[in-house]
Amino acid sequence: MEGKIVRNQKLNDKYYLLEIKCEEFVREAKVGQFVMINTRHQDYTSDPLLRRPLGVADVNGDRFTLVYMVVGKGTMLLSEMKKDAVVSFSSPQGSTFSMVEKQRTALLAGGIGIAPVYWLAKALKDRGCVVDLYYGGRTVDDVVLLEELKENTDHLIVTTDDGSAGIKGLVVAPFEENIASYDIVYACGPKGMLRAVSNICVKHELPVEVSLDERMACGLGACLGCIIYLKEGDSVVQKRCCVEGPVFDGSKVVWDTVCQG
Amino acid sequence: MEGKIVRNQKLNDKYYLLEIKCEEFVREAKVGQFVMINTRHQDYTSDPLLRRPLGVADVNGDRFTLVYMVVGKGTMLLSEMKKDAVVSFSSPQGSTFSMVEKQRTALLAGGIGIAPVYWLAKALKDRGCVVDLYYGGRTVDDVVLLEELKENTDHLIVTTDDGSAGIKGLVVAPFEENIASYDIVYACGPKGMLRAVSNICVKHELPVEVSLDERMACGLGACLGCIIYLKEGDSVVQKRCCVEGPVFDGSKVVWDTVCQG
Amino acid sequence: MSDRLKTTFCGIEFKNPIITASGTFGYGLEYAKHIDISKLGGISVKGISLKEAPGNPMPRIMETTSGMLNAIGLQNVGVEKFIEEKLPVLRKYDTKVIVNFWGKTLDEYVEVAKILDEADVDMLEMNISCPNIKEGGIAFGTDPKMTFEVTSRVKKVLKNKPLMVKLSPNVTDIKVFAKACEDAGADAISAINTLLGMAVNIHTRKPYISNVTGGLSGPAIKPVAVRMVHETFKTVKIPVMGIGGISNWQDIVEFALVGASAMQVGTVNFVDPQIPLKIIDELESYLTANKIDNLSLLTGTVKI
Amino acid sequence: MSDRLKTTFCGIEFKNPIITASGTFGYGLEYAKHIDISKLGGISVKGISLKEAPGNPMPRIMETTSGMLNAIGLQNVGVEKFIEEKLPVLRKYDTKVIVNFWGKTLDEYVEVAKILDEADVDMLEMNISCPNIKEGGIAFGTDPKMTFEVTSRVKKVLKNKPLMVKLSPNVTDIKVFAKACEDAGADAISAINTLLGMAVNIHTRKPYISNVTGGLSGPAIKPVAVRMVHETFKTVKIPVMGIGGISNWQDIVEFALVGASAMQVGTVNFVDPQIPLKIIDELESYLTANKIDNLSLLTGTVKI
Ligand SMILES: Cc1cc2nc3c(=O)[nH]c(=O)nc-3n(C[C@H](O)[C@H](O)[C@H](O)COP(=O)(O)OP(=O)(O)OC[C@H]3O[C@@H](n4cnc5c(N)ncnc54)[C@H](O)[C@@H]3O)c2cc1C
Ligand SMILES: Cc1cc2nc3c(=O)[nH]c(=O)nc-3n(C[C@H](O)[C@H](O)[C@H](O)COP(=O)(O)OP(=O)(O)OC[C@H]3O[C@@H](n4cnc5c(N)ncnc54)[C@H](O)[C@@H]3O)c2cc1C
Ligand SMILES: Cc1cc2nc3c(=O)[nH]c(=O)nc-3n(C[C@H](O)[C@H](O)[C@H](O)COP(=O)(O)O)c2cc1C
Ligand SMILES: Cc1cc2nc3c(=O)[nH]c(=O)nc-3n(C[C@H](O)[C@H](O)[C@H](O)COP(=O)(O)O)c2cc1C
Ligand code: FES
Ligand code: FES
Repeated sequence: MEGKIVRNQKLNDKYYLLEIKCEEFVREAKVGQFVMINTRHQDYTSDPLLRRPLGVADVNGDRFTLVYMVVGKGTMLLSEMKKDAVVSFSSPQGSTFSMVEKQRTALLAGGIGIAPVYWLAKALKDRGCVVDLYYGGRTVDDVVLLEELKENTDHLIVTTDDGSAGIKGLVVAPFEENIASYDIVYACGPKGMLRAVSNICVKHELPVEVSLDERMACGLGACLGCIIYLKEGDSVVQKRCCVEGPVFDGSKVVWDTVCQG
Repeated sequence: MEGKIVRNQKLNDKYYLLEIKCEEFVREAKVGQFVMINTRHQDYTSDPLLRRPLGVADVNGDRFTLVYMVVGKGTMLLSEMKKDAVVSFSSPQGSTFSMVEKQRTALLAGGIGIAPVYWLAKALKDRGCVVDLYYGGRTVDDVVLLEELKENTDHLIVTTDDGSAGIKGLVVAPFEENIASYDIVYACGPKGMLRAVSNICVKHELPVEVSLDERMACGLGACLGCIIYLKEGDSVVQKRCCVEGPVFDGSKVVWDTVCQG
Repeated sequence: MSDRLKTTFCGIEFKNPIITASGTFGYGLEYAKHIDISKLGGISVKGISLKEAPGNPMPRIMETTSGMLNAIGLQNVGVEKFIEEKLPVLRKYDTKVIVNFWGKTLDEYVEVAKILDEADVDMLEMNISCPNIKEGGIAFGTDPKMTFEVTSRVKKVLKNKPLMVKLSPNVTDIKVFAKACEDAGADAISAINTLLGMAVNIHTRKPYISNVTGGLSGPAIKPVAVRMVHETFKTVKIPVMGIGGISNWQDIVEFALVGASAMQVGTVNFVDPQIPLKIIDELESYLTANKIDNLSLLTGTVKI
Repeated sequence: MSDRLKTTFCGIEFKNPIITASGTFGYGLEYAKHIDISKLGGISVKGISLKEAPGNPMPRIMETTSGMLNAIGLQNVGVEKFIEEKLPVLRKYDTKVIVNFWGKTLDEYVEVAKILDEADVDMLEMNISCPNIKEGGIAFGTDPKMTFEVTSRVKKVLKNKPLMVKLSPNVTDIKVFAKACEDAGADAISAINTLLGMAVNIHTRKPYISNVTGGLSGPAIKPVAVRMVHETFKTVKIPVMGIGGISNWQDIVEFALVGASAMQVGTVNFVDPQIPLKIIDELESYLTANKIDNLSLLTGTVKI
């Protein structure tokens, strides 16, 4: 698919918000899915080579939004793209968050994990849910779009490792305090955080859905580069993060096998 | 060195004119020299890898001009560069055309060979020379900047292979007819043309300087990738196109050893 | 579509010589919702073994400059499940099916080959060159005697299907291996598999790939592949399928010139699944514009 | 500049471990007007032979994806002229001089080594891995017996200078060659030279390089180089100089982690002559920021 860039807005030194116009994509996209985006400005160059996976952070009319952190070549190139430039990308890929209605939901986002959670918050609000968002980052620079998030949640609890915004500490702490208030939990962020959240939810017998990051080559299930191991009954089965994921039942993930960093 | 792009003007579907502001470069540049220019928009990508050699087509105040034909990755990338972008490049490299005064000069350019010849024409005019320019191309698209050239020459004779501009035929033909009128000959263009011009000049005992193209990696004399063979007395010696060239005495080049295409 | 791309390879008629490379196109079906796979000349499926194989631990892939490393470790569903579950669906598409296969032992190679020989597939591609598994694979592909032995043993049990052997680039002299295959009765050679490489994360100080080393593929390796395909072509009389870094129609022509009769497109399927189809269209246009009746007329015609 | 980059390699003190690679830096002097070559740890000069050598016919180079092919064919001024004309000028700069050398025969290798042993140079680098000349070079580097023989014969005549042997990546198992060098008494190993590659112009249908094949270098080959440096490091006790696709300080750290004690920067000198100096500065900053007292503390510390 292809689309025109509506805006590529710098949120701060690390984060960007990219809005792309593409009706076809928006029609197919579901909450929790991601896109494989071509970050090269010219198709006749080969470095970087592969497309990059980015979570769909929102859709609006015929536009969809990505929120990304600049970490390497691909995201650096993305950040240099200008309004009106045409980018190419896959159709929406992967599994989706469960769309419950009128439930009390806790959403946890760590750092750039906010991307798919942003849309999730909006979608759950639309379905009459109570939406509490626990949003943690290292510093004040790692918690973005706070105004918009406030509008789309019932409670927004921000934490930072250094206390430069919100509560000082890890994001799971305030969540655990309120855990009795929820019917279901959703999380996206660093794997250590997802593991902790999942363990807490299992202990409290709460359903928990996590969105996992894995390096991806194809993003469509062919290369087997993105395996996540899940418990299924007594055995462990292999799932592809790009097809059966990125959203998994957090209680089933075999955390010891999940790549670090 | 680095400079800001003043303009990157499309002359037609194949040719572009690039003007770059860089006083340091202009101060050093001499007629006939070339620049190794980085065509990548981002230094953190590696495709294309090497810088590209382009002849200096003019200097004006603190600016210098390149004229280039889009043939591959590097020149394609160059053509996408925007005004005000900063490009990096080497200092002016290579040998220079002989700056004669008050002589009757014939300049021959084939296709993109016009680049260094453009500045040469101006420089010779400034030195009181009579400057006749024979300028050939395949079609009308391959002869550019005719207005400007007319101003800087005494006679401008245009030829095209298909007759779509000027005289139909090869550029050496009208030159040979007038050969008696000249004291010295300069040429830049396809190797077949340079060989023909050199042979004619040798026959008529006219001095001839040719500017040769060779694939270049370093452009500064280190890699030995750009060898041109010259007759020196009874023996054949190796010269580097990037240091001892690109301008050579056409009567000395061992044409059979010069790469084709 | 004219006949300019029609290709006969080992007696099999491909509508065009563009085949998707093993391991980069799953079982074909993964791509069926993204492109019309019936337009492909053929599909070489992910390497199949006797029993289902779990592959290597994660992480398995990493991008490198103009290429990528992978150490999938030949994860696959096993030959039985492949034939029962994947093949019938894949067979609904109008494209040739090449089954890439491997074994941990000589006997396993023979066993899988025997089963596939009776299955509804067009051709076998024997992988003796996977750098990512400890047993089998690479060992058979880096010792000419073992290459000869596994090829002749497998060839002996095949009654119906042509056998193509896929060579490793991680050898001093690929010609020796090509000759060993031909001498052992192979019907064709495919080359190359991936180059053995490694990359380290300087922050964690750990290799990016859990297997430590992985196979390097993509545009970065094309010059090595072109050289090896040419060496192979000059050494043997059986046809050669060229693989390695192909990303556009110009690359297909380049591989044809140095001696490939058909080509596999690998890593760039990940870059954009449309690429093989784009290559087919543009190749057809090139041949038409240059009045070349069939791509095979270019095979091996490089001027040296 | 602190001592964080000071490197002792074969008993020689380099102010930093960044050395420009043979064939990519001429005789050093070509770059002297573009950068301050005194800032370099050392310079490995273009491969020197007994007699002046004319090199291969043109064309000799071609860019490929994130790399380049070259078949210069070891053109050089010969050892005598090198010592008389180039060395005295180069010696005016405060940097170590490594002389890369080669021969067509065993005797020529010994002869050149003998002469260089008496010259004002710091170290010898024996090239047994040039893929671009028919006689000598590669033959010595792809047969372990010949590697052993040429190394021990040369080592025997050297009285003053350490001997580093430069290995070819075009072999099935570089460990065998590393071991042969060590057993023969080599003081160090440098790896890798270029990968043998080929590229064809589809319009003229001729190879881009007159020699047909050429050596592939540049960022494209880095994963292969990293793997081979690591294999070499694990095999021998003598120090390893890492080469292949290095283009920034991160690459230097990566090579250190897998076992290189010093590194050569090659093709990217063409991309921008400033790169080696930039690497030195940024490497120093990295070590300072991470409180690593000396780069050598990282050597071979990859976590596997
Ligand atoms: C399903 C999914 C959704 C994601 N959503 C987002 C998002 O919404 N916003 C965002 O900023 N990031 C997201 N990421 C992470 C993002 O894909 C990487 O940050 C990005 O690929 C880095 O590319 P680069 O070229 O800038 O970095 P480089 O480090 O140069 O990339 C080199 C290689 O490593 C891979 N890689 C590097 N970091 C990661 C990572 N964290 N996860 C997976 N692969 C990685 C790249 O894809 C590439 O193949 C997502 C990842 C996945 C798998
Ligand atoms: C001294 C000198 C002066 C030149 N001046 C001009 C000029 O003023 N205007 C202009 O348009 N062109 C000029 N050229 C040719 C120009 O360098 C090439 O057209 C350009 O390098 C092509 O790069 P590319 O990436 O677009 O093409 P690609 O084909 O993608 O390039 C691939 C490789 O081949 C080399 N290459 C391709 N064509 C040529 C060629 N004709 N000569 C040398 N190397 C080539 C490239 O440098 C590169 O390394 C000059 C060449 C030389 C040596
Ligand atoms: C992720 C991945 C998985 C692969 N799996 C296999 C395999 O199962 N069997 C095989 O013979 N080759 C396998 N290969 C090698 C490719 O088929 C091909 O030979 C190689 O990638 C070079 O081609 P390319 O540069 O076009 O990718 C794999 C390659 C990749 C990138
Ligand atoms: C143009 C060129 C010439 C070379 N000449 C030599 C040489 O004379 N002797 C040698 O040992 N290596 C030679 N090499 C190989 C380099 O020293 C180096 O081993 C190789 O290029 C890999 O490093 P890189 O990827 O950083 O370039 C040459 C490489 C290039 C590109
Ligand atoms: S990224 Fe290829 S299977 Fe998931
Ligand atoms: S381009 Fe390197 S010597 Fe001329």
